[in-house]
Amino acid sequence: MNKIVKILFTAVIYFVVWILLTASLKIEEIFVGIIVSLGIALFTFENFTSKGLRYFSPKRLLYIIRYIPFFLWEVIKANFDVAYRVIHPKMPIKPGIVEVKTSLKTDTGKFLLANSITLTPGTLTIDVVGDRLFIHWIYVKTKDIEKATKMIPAHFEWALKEIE
Amino acid sequence: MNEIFRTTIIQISIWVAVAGVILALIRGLIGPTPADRVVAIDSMTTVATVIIALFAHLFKRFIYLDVALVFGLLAFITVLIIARCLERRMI
Amino acid sequence: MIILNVIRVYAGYFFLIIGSLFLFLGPLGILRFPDVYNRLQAGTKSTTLGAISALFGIGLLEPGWLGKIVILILFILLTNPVSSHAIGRSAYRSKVPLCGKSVVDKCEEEHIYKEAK
Amino acid sequence: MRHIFALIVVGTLGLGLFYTLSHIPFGKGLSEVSKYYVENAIDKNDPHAGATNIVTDIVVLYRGFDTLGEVTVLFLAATGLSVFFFGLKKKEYTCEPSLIVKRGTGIIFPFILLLGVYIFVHGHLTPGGGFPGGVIIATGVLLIYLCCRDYKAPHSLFKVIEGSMGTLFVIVGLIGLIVGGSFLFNFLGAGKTGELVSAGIIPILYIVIGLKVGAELSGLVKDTMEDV
Repeated sequence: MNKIVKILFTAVIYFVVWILLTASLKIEEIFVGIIVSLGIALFTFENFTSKGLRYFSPKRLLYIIRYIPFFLWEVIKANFDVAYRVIHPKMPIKPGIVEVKTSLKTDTGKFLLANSITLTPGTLTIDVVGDRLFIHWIYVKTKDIEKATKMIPAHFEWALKEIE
Repeated sequence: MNEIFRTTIIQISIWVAVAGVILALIRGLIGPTPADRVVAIDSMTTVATVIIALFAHLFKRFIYLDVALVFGLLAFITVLIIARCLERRMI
Repeated sequence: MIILNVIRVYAGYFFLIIGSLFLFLGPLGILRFPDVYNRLQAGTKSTTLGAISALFGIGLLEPGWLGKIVILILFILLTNPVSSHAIGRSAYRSKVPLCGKSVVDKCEEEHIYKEAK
Repeated sequence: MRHIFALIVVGTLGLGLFYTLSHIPFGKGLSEVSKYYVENAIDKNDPHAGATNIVTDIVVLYRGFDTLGEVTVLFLAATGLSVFFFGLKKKEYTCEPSLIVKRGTGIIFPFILLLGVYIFVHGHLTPGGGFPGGVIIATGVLLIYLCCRDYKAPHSLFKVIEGSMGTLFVIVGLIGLIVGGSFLFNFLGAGKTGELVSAGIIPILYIVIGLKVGAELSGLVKDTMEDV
């Protein structure tokens, strides 16, 4: 029973993507889409529901909706930062690799955190070892682990803690 | 008139993006380490994906977006494989 | 209604131009910065926002295409950081040095890298 | 010295390619065969038509027998490669793949499968087709192999899909032979161009080819990546 519900929820995700891909709502496209998404969901359903159906709780969706504008604003800030450093004739950079700690437990949480860090101002994830992240910083403000943890990952963890 | 304006804007965007590809190509040619060349390839392919989408809009062909999607996917896989090969050389 | 349409079209042009400018700036950064990691920073961030902005502009100009444009944007947003992380990690593991301006390298103290050296 | 030699070889090849291509009368008159194809593939009352571009019509309907040959060649190549790799000791991966790459691949893998299926189901409406769809599915399998060291692909499933799809292709061709008098005759008619259910047997053949090529290339990836 539980397995059937998981497969159905996964198939719904694939079906939405299928509709976006085909960009039409004709009856035969929808029919083929249902068959294909059910077929793929049959053997990849563990990917999205490894933690049960918690992924579809309304609280989590709310946090995702709140996180997206925040994240996009950070991406835009990051770009103006990089553009400033590229165009400036003297290139104000002071690069280095620092270490930070994360409190996220799951793989998906670490994945989202690392991607967010990579796309936001001046930071790039080089490696993940356990709960420690090695981050290349284009303008190092502090070499201390605790201070760096407060400056880089704590910026995102308020939302990712709920989303992971 | 409107049509000419549209094609001009898109052509300007395409030329600016092509200039970006050429800059990345220079880095790919002179890059001192293999990693530099892979970085150049990575950003070149992202820019090329957008250029295909721009051409789709210029010629008003919806199906060219499929080409952009498949190109982006294959470029992603290429970069991952080359990165993995560089990694294996470590020990 | 007509005014809304005009706004939509001109917003599309605006996003197209902004996006292509960022697509130009990313490779410029790749050319100017001194070592692999800094180049990776410029390459990833600028091309990602440039691609998103230009694709969104196309989506505004052709509202019927919005579905596939959204797929492309999500795809680029998901894959670009992953591939840049893979390149950065493999560059560090194949012992590409940091540039002379660098101030700190915590990775060096890590045991897995010590064993390798 | 090596660089200069390579430069000379590449330059000669490039010049030759440019010279040859610039002398092809591109888009000027058509030969007799091309004229026949163009006139008949555009005529929508003909049962030998129905796709949105001429190339798909020619590849599947007029030259479907060649496609059977191509699939056979691919099968032979895959079999030959697996024989070549049999009993060979592979190099071990010495370092663990990154957690981020692993998780990212895990998220994106089902969507790659979905894209592959989309490409070959819409083969008669878009520039895609059976072969590109199959290749995209195989790249998904390749990604999984890159990121999980101890992954074992369902090899027997690949073999079953490959064999049954090959048989299905021949059966569709034989039905055409019985109904219309020629191998791979389009016995379903052209239908309305641009719809998903149209163009007669082209979608069926493309689904069959896509699944077959996908399974075949996935098997090939398995042979090259897995320790024997």
